[in-house]
Amino acid sequence: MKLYEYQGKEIFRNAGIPVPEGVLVRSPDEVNKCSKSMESPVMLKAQVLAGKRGKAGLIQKLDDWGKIKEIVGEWIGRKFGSEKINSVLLENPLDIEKELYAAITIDPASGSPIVMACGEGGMDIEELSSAKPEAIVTERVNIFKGLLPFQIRNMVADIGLSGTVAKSVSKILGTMYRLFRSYDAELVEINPLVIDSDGNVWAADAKFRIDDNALFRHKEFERGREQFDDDLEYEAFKLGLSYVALGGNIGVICTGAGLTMTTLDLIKLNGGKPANFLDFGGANYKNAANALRIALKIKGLKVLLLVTFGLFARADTIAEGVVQAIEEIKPKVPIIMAVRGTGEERAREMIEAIGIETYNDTEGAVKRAVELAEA
Amino acid sequence: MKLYEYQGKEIFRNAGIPVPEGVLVRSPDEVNKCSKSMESPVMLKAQVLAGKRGKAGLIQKLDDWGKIKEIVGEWIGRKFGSEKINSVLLENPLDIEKELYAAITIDPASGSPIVMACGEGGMDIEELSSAKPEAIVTERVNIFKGLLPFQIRNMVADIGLSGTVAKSVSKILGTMYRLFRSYDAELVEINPLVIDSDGNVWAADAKFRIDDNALFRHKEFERGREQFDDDLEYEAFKLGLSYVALGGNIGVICTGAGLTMTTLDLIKLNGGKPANFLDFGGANYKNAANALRIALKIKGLKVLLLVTFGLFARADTIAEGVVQAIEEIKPKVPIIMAVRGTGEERAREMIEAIGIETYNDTEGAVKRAVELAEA
Amino acid sequence: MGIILSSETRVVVQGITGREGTFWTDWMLKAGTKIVAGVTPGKEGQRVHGVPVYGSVRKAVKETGCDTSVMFVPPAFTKDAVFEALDAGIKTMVILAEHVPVHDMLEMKTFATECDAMILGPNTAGSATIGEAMLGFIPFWLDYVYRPGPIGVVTRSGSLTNEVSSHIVSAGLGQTSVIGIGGDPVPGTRTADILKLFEKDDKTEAVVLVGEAGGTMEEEAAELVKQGGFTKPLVAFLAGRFAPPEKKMGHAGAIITGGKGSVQSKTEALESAGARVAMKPAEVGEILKEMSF
Amino acid sequence: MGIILSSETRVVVQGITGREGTFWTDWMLKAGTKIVAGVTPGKEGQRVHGVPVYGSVRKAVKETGCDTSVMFVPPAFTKDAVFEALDAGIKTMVILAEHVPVHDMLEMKTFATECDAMILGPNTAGSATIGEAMLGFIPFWLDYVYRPGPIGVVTRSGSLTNEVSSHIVSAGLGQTSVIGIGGDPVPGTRTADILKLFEKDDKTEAVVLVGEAGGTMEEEAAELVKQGGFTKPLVAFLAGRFAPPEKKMGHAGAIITGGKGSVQSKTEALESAGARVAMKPAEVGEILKEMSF
Repeated sequence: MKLYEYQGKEIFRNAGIPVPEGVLVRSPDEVNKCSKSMESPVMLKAQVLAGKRGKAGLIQKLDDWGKIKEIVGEWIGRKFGSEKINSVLLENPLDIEKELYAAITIDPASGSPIVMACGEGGMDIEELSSAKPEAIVTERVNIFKGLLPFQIRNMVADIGLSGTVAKSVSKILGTMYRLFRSYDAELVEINPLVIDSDGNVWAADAKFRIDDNALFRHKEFERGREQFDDDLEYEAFKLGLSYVALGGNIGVICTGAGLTMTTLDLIKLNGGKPANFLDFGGANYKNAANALRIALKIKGLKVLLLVTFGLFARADTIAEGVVQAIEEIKPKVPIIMAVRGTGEERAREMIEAIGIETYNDTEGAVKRAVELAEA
Repeated sequence: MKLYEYQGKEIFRNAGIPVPEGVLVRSPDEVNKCSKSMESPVMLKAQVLAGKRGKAGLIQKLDDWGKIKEIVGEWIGRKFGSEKINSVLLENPLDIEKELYAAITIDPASGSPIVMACGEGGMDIEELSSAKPEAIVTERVNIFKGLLPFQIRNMVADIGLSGTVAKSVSKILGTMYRLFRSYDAELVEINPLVIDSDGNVWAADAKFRIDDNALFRHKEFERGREQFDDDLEYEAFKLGLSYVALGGNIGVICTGAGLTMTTLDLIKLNGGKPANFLDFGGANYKNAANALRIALKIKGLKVLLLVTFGLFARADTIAEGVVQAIEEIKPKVPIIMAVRGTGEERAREMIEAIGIETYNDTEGAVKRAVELAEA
Repeated sequence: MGIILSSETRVVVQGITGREGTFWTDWMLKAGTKIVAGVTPGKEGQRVHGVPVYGSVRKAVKETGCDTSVMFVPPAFTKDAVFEALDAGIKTMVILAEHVPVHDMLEMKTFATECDAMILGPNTAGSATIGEAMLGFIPFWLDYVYRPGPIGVVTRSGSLTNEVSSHIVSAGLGQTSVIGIGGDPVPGTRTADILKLFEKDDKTEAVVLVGEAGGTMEEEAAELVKQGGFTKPLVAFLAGRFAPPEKKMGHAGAIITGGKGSVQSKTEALESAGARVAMKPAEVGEILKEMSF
Repeated sequence: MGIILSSETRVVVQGITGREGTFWTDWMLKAGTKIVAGVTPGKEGQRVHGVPVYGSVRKAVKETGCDTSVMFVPPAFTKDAVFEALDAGIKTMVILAEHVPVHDMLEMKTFATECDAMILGPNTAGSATIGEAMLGFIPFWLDYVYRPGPIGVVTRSGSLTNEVSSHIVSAGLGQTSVIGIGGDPVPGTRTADILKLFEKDDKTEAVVLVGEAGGTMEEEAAELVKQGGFTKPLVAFLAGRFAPPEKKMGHAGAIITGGKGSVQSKTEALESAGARVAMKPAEVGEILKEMSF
């Protein structure tokens, strides 16, 4: 799960990485108390999980407390992409001398953490990385040995730092790695890492993403509604299902991510519009009924397409769930189902018994669903 | 450096390893306050660094507070081997059902930590280890991976534990390893690890030895006089020298432990009695003068023998220190010196100039020293 | 023969006494798999479908000479089970569990590399050498999906593999080995590693690669073909052609993948290396039919 | 030729700009050592006795192809220096520092094993192939101590090695290589490992082993001889014959060493393997004279 900037900065602050003084406000009224404790000018930073908020004008530097309150009022509740803005971080601005970039993430090819640093930070790091890749210094980390002092020393020297700034940045990189490990992070990114005119180093932003599969080790984080783009996505998550809204009219329920993606591709290739991604494969095989309940809530649904290949989730077990849910919900949209896998004969019988069209190939089922959606 | 039982137990207690309730007393008067807060009977355990105190009667279980005070009075200030007893640990006795053995130390051959556990603990573990070595279960640890859960699980099963006792012992082994690493320990040993009649597990003793070379990372420990058998040993330690008293009349000062041991061997082979081990080689080459000052304090010294092979410590640098010290102290005992190594011609000239006999072979110098000691 | 797994491979099932472990052990035995041992701590001495259960992998290895493990172990305990297996000398292991923490996987992969061992998975439906042995839950008994034949299959997907495999059989062909490397972002073994094994396998005449959007494994496979490390005919099917680009790794992720990862990028890479890329699962069969086996 | 080190070995000096590093670089160059690089972070671009200084070992390796390092680095920083060297691909390294924490050494030794690299030391006076090259502070210029000849020397000791070596020269012989494995309880490389290298070296006709009380390395060396892993004549001198038994490891230490460790135990082991054990340093020369070189 992604953390908000303010959450990431709190982790940084507690770990000793310097972050600017700041206050989080969740309503314009909360701005009043800040005007007593903070000096203006103030940086206003809308708290959203998606990137590129700066280009969208959601970071502003303002002097006047009246104006600050007004902007906070405008932002809170507004949408940024599919996200709703719930809070704004007010911070003392930094006196920026130089911007650096620092990140730790996972390099899947080597199966190791990778640390990245660049002497030129700020918004255009991705462009810089294709235009001038040598400007970004990287170090792979052996997971058992950790990020070693010599690696930090060499990186910091290679991005042109020396003296006390080098010392501060070294300490920050070491701390970032410790946090990366202790929080099961997929990403810890500071962009920009700011050197101010006194030579102090500050994390001006914080991108922190924790591995969902490791959240059981980090009970302090819980994925609330704000972590999802869509009500159904959140509802599916609570049921242990993976759902993404896609905006079309063919509801899709499949076993396994690969088969789901293939079904979506086939719908598109056959001219249809998938409404969603919904995978109930793997360990969630008892969830066929839940998946059906979620999918049938999609607005504007014309047809529901189930594509299954029951393995670990046996075909007949899936069929039982489907039959149960259909008898309970009595959906009005037509349902098409591709039935294969362990126990498939029995599964097909059960499904057909409640009047659902079955197929034994995915594309056949897809074509029929597209046909019905267009009807 | 070795820690006292009470120090080891404090570390255990803070780390969550259960230890019996206890109070450390440094005088008979301090027993008075215990008699209010503690119930009798009480285990009295003299705090000494050497082993086998149990066999020497320095662990006793007593009921009567008058007797307890008397025994504490007898013990404090008494010698155990070359050690002085400074304190006594009073503890609530355990209701012992079974005794285990657990230790973590270093296996030099593989260059790795090694964990040992045995279902039969108590005093005779060394004898058990030669009589019935299969009773002692061992696991080597990869230093980068640490002691792994499956290793603990298998060890605990192999010494015949199960259920909640297995769980408690597993937790203790894991904690012992963490302490072993975080304290740079050479040894963490619990003998016996007691299972009481309620199935609770207790560290009834604590042997903890920290690597002297790593003490710079553990400033909370300082080697005081009580860590040494002898005043001169302590004085030498404070000067960065390695000294051991041996009781003879030939004072020995050498460069390097190997050459020192060889010199001692040669003295014995030639019928002499070395007074000490004193190595000032390696990085301590400026310490020739200090070494001389220490050695000249040895009581009953008949002759002083210096055997040097100057390398990192150049022969002429050593000679300078020796000349300086001799001119300052003006010792009355005869001095014999074997002079070799970098700058040896100049060194020999300097040494002979102040009337000291020089040799260019160790055995020649040793023979002359033995001769003078017997005169 | 196929790769990795044969009827002679001596297999241990970690977590054999659990519900799934017991259920699938039966099927794996029916597939011909030589399961010589099971491991569940504290259950030493039991038998599951006739297979002796040991308390530790070390003991299982000592008593039975097993060198391959299939793990029915929950994700939170997978790392410990894999470490135990590696420590005991197991050289091939299949992690079926989904939702294994990625940091755990980094540790497992690093340890496996040190031991010169191979991890398949996590999040895989397993692997099989058709007609000989199966680890996991590949439905070898569906004869319209799996039949012995000359095609190797390497896949990141579970049920999609069956879909694609059924088209191999419809084309009148069958499979040597079907190797599931799993759907996680950091698999223990990568597509190109498996291609190298198929290259050396005499029975395998062509390989079907089942890939998907995300990561760079298909691009690496294409690179291997270009460098001559894999010379047999290669047919790919890639899922996620219309999936929105994955953004979760932020700038750092984009810097690492350097513009790779989409089905388009993978298709271009594979085609420029001479591989054929099917637009639909059924096309895999059609392309194979055009080739001469 | 000798072992480990020759006049062709490309050497980097870590800590070259320090007082001792600079001083001994001069002597090592005079010994013929091919020092191609020095490393001191932050001192890139300087020269020490003509040797270019780099800021990192990785850069030194890239620019000069060095593969052997000698370290003039304080004990608290030794681990980092060794890790940097191993990471950069250095395959042989000499740690001169005394007082290196033993836990650091465990890490270094484990890492070196992973990298198939060799650490000599810590707490060694260094190693030399007489007449070709020297790393550390072996006084090769004392010609009554060191002369080219057919005897290999492996030693745990510093100045005692010179004492013993001088008797090799008095016997009319000389040395191939003198290898100091250091006096610490956990040396990076053990006596038996060095014997294996001397076994393969054509120039070395016999080996003098300088050992001491404590540890089990001499017993391991005897075991190697018994198993046929070392077949040349072996003469040992062992210091500490009258040293009191080391008790610092408590029961645990006694369990590990199992009664080994005394000079008596070592002498018995070596003699029963057919080696000769000298009672005094001078006897080493006498024994060698009895043999025919």
